[in-house]
Amino acid sequence: MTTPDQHQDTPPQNRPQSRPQNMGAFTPEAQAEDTCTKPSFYAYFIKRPIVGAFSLLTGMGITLKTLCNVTSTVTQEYPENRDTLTMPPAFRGQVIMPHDEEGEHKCTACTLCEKACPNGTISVLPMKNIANKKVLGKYIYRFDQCTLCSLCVEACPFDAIRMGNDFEHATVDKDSLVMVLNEKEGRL
Amino acid sequence: MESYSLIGIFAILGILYVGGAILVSRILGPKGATGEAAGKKFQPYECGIDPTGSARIQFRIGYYLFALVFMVFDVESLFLFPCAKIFNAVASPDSTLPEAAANIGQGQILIELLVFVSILGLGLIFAWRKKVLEWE
Amino acid sequence: MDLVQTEIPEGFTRSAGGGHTEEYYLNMGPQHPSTHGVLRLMVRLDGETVKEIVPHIGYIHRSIEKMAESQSLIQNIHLTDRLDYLSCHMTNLGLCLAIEQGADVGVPERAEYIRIIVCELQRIQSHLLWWGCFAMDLGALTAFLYGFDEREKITDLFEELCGARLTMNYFRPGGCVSDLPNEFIPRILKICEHMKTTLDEYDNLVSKNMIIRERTQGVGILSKERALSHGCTGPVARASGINYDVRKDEPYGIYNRFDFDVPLGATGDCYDRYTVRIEEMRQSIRILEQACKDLPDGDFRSKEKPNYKIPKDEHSFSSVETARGNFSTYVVSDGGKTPYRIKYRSPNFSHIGAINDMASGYKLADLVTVLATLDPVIPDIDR
Amino acid sequence: MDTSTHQPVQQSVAERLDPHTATTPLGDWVRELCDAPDGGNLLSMTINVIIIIIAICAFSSLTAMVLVWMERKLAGRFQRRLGPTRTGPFGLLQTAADGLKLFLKEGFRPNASDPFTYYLAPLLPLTGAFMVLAVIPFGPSMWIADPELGLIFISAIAGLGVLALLIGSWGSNNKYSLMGGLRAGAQAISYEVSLILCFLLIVLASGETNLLNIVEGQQGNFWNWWIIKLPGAGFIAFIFFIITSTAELNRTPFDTTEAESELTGGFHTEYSGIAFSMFFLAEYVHMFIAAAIGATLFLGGYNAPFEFLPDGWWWLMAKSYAIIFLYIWFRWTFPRLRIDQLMALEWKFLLPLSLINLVFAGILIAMGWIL
Amino acid sequence: MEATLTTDILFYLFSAAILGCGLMAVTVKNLLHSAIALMGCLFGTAGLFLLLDHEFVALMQILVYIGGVVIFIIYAVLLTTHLGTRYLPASTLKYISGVTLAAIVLGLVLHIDPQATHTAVNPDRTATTIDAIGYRLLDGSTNGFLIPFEVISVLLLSAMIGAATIAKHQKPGATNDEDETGGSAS
Amino acid sequence: MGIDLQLIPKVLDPLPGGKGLTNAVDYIVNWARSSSLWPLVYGTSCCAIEMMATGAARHDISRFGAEVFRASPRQADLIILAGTLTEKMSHHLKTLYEQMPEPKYVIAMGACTISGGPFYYDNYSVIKGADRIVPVDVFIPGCPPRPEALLHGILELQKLISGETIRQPRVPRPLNDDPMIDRHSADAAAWKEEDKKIQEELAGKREQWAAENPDFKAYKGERFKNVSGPKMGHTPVERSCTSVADICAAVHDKFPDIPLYNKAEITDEELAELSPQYIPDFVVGQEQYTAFISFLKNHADLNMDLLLQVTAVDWKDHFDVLVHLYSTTGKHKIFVRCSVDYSKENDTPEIDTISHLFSGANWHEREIFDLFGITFTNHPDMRRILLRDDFVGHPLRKDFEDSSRIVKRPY
Repeated sequence: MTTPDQHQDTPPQNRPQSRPQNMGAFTPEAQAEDTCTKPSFYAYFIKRPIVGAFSLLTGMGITLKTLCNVTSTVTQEYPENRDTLTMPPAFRGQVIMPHDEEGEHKCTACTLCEKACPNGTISVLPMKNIANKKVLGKYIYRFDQCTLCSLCVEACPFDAIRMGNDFEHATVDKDSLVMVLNEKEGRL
Repeated sequence: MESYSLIGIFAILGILYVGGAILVSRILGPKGATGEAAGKKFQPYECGIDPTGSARIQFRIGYYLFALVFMVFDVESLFLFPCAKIFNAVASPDSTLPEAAANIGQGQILIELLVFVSILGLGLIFAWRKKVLEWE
Repeated sequence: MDLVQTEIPEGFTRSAGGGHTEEYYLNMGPQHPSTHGVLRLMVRLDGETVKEIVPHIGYIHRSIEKMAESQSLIQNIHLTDRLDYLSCHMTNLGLCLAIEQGADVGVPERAEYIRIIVCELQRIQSHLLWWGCFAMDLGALTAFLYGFDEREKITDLFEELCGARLTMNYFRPGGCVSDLPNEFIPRILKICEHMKTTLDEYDNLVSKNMIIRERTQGVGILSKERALSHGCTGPVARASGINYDVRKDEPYGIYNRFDFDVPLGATGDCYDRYTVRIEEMRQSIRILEQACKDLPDGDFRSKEKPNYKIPKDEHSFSSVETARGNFSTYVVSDGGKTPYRIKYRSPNFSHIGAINDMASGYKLADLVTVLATLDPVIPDIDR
Repeated sequence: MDTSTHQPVQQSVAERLDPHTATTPLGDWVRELCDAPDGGNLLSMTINVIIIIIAICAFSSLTAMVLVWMERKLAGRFQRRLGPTRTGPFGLLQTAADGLKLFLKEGFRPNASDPFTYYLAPLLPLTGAFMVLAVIPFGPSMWIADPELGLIFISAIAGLGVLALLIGSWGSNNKYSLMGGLRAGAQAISYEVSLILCFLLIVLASGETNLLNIVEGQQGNFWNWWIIKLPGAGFIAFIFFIITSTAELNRTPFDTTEAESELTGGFHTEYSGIAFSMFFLAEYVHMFIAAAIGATLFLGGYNAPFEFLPDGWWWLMAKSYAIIFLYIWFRWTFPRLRIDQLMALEWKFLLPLSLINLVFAGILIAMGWIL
Repeated sequence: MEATLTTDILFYLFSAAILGCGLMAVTVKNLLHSAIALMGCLFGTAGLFLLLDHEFVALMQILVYIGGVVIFIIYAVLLTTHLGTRYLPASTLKYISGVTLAAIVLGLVLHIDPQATHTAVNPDRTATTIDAIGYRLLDGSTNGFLIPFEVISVLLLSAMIGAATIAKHQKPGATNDEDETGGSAS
Repeated sequence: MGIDLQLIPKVLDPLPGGKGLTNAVDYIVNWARSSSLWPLVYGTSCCAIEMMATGAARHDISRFGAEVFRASPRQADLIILAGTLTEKMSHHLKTLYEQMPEPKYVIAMGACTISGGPFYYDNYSVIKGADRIVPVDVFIPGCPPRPEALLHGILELQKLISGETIRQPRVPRPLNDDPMIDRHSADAAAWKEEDKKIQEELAGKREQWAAENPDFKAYKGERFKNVSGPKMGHTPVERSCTSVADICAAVHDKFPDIPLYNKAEITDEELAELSPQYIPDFVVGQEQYTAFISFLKNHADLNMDLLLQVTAVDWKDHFDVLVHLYSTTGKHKIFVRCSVDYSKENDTPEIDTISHLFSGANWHEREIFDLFGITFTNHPDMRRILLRDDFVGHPLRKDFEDSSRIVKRPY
């Protein structure tokens, strides 16, 4: 077994172990002292502790400010704020198939969404209806596999499906995540 | 010595408290899988990977050196405690001092302290220069 | 439990353990708080000093390149989300640019601006997350939460823009999925203003902090030559002094219209990598302000009939600057709907390959620091 | 034990405390227990023992619970969030839930570990904490044991805590544990030197090694506290004590022993359930003890800041919790030091300066430059 | 403290602890276990000192011997051997010499014992208080220990120098500025 | 060994009111367990970020007492499987799960862990459902789920825990042993059966219905109009880099017989007219390969100092090994392409390594070896990098088949 670094032009041993004094253009100038080279007594025992302590105190000041400023708390209490919690309109929570008052949906079983889906999440299962026309029989949506990319919604020419805003889908029953989106067969 | 017997009782109390808690917990707590079913449960944890080599490794000498230097300062404190204790007493006129203390003044103690501490300081500087205090 | 360990784990140059040396092997990862996911570093240690590091990757290898060969180009965009999920707009853009180049698709002016705005917002977001994780790896938990809190503000914007917080799938060849929501630009400008003061606060909390300085300065030095040899890009390379930023040197989109600086480091140590990223956030704010000012009206997506097929035997290659460096997409086509082969160049792949160079010889704690300043996204490495 | 003959020193302490020590409720319980070795009422003795056991266990558990809760709530506020809210009012019962859960969690020992050391280790820290708890003077009449050399006793016991980490980490047979344990050992012994020097300074200044006497010596207004009374030297020593005790407690920025991002938990990596919670508990009891000692030595213990205010345990509590707040504040602000920097801080900075400070204090006292 | 039933019981308890732990320390195969046993042994000794009212000595026993020496020994054990995997078998010669030595010491003790008039009670308590020790340490007269006190500090200095020299000896090339990256040669 | 909590009902139940007491104990124990769920630090990919966001200030998992993320499984109660689970990782996850003490809970977060999600089809490395490896208690769909969704999952888990009793201790859900099938086709097949029944049912009614509704028109949906506008132009991009003509001149100076890919017959004039977007793509033979790369690296003007990547393409009868180089000084790119022959009989294609020129090539070449099976001679460390060492085959080859792992995409 040979080393992966066998052919290296610079072996790691020869690296500089300390920083040069010039620390680059964007280093804040506050305390540009070098901690790796040999410091003088003044720099080590007087300047460094004072500058260091000052920097630490500044940091402590920031946290203390946050502690004292009650309004800085940003926590949204989820289960308590359920009633007021709203998602932005674009939010992609799950694929839903809107139904109108009569329980009808707009899907024509054209399978464009099925083809657009990169994950095989959607199965559009067509059937012949009573008028012998091809309509949607069953729209299976496997939520457990869905990545909510909304490609199906983009592909749908009829606006039959869209992304719902609900996100509370946690379940102990994995099978319940395979859903049938249409309430009944396709429109006549 | 009464104090120490009380402290001793507290020590026993501590051992009973912890030991009792562990014992009761072991009795009441759930029992997980053992044997074949346990899989790698009893293996040492190393981020989910089977460990490479023994964990009882030989460590670097650096720790040992720090212990050595610590010993020196520990023994030093042994001698400094009595000196520090009588520092105030020798100066106060009303205290009933034993005979030995008659010819000890605060200045003398201070000088002794200074000598003692500076000799130790010299040792520290020596160790520093010799890079004993470099952690490896 | 052998006394003398004779077997050398794969990848190491020397054996450890046994009666003769004081060295031993230690596993960090795949489940370890400092490895940012499922990276596994196997370390040969001498006491606390790291002697050699052998990274093991592939614990989240999800065969995205293989899957790409059976999915159409558009469907592939949502897979690029899952590569570098912290700069997923940029990875989306990488594939979109490659498709646009190969299939000759044009992009409207407004869409170009939207792309810049969204990408730079994402860069700030990614660096904020990095800043928090960096501080957490060094033990400062509060900074981690501050970073995340600021990040949430940008995440909110993204959620309103495209409905997702992390896997956006927002760009398409020829533009974007949707237009900017109402009141979006003022909110961005507000965040920019807020970020300026926040970054100063961060300087006080972390950058100027003595402990952070002691732990990062002079640690994990990667020389310019080694960085080039390993193919490092992005902030890591720039911290080593390599003046290479895809946005400046091979401007994609309309990056050449904006005025911004490329921060460079001098030594290539952890502190330089830190300051370069902090400075990059400031530069991103500059770009954002310019882009928001100039944003034109118009279409957000090309109205051409989409034809996302790259001609047979053609290949197209695009590079974008993600928050981590040069992310390149190489698409080979056989003329079909699906690509014949897609190869994503992940910036972190090279960085993790260089970690032995950077961290060996330092302490174990420094390895964590070095890893934190590399800002690795492991799924991006493993693909 | 036979108490028919009181030690002279013991009596002198009692004499000084005379106005308050007509009754010493806490001490009396214990003393009564000790008074009746032969011929005493066995029943009352048993009851006394049980009461003391319950009181002390409850006190330490309660202290730890309050401190954990306080730490989590304060951490939340430091970090712009709420902290536990859902268990009891303000999440007050959170630690109780944690404790009960840990109590009812499966505890098992990895196969390759060494049973003797593995089980010995969790016993020691809390035992040490109990021993130190016994000597802290909580109030004018609230102290249990009062050894003549209380301060030296504390420094002796403080050195033992590290043993638990060392043997426990070795017994776990885990590389992370061993590294954490060895780090803890090196760290604890190093910082113990500074700690002892801080104690020495107080002994030098007050001429006492008895904690009760040290507190009594700081009676009066707040400028009689050693932090102020010794101009400069006292304050520096207090700062050093805070730094050193933070390191002895293995708290951030000195928590290299647990160093979650490096060692996944350090010495307690292999401990689960109640054994782990004993380390956890001891950590917080130790935190309280360290703060109480700091308050006793430098901030006047149970003495009120002004003469006209009544002394009492509440002052000690207030001062201790102020120091605890400092510890918590440190933890949620600072990153962690690297182990070599940590050692350098002690040996190359704190120790020389502590020595100089000690001599400086000696000169101050000899010259009479005390407030 | 006066000799009472309690002190007697405690004396025998501590003695038993010392003997038991001592026996354990020499018989247990695991070196770390014997170090812990040694710790118990030293605790017992501290207890005996306490019974004798030598409070300061007892505490120093804990501070220096347990807090320092035992930790030192544990480090030495952890750093030099592969515990848990290797136990050094004691040779017959070692057994014989050890037993012989123990027998000689026991004989000596038994020989001296009849002449000693010892009791579990400290006759002169005031001689061992911290103040008394302090005064004696700083007493410059012939009764005092001022000169030994100063010598001790020199002794400590030489111990420190010894430690430094050991470190120097351990790593021949590492005294220079270069951090040694190649690992120590076998 | 020993007694356990099950003793409590045995003792308490016979007492008067003992059943209520047992229930009270149950309640308290479940309360403690459910309000102190300490998660293991475990996250593999995107979902881990949302898990971290849940721990952050905005959503604050500490309200549930669960902010104590433990790095060691010995102290954890809960694994949140945040992110895809691959085969290489699954063994380690199992170890981690086993090393946790009882009681332990598992939350599967995101589509990848529930079912493989986007990585279900055509994938050789992802476990199709983490519940095949460890028993999962709560599933949270989403990709990734919002932090609130994770909190909802924790609430569900708390509900689950509060359903436990001492009398009936929890039994972990059995592992999922569903066959890895094409779920799409399976559903279609099932529907076929169902459809047959429906059609039989409808068959009798159709004529009658047609008679009742003579003027019926089927619903066609409301189709959007596809607006087509003017063709968009590309935004012009200015680049200041060495021109293609200059590069070709420099290369052909030293290697006159190296053609450009697809442009072997190109004239100098045509070269000069190529857009700055064009990247010269040289085709070299295997014998010249390393020498050519070395030449490009060391040439004073070209100075190709940054290796972007090394990759390969399987053309079924040969591989192309592609080297993508960039110059940080000249700001230009050069591609190098080298053909490596292979056939079914000769399955060990070989090519020289360039890892001595670029350290970064080391891993790229290992990846090619892993995924394509091309061996790089003189490579210092030629072993698999992404896949397990015992993986059989090279998955990015076009003829790679592995029915035990891969579910073929149905369409």
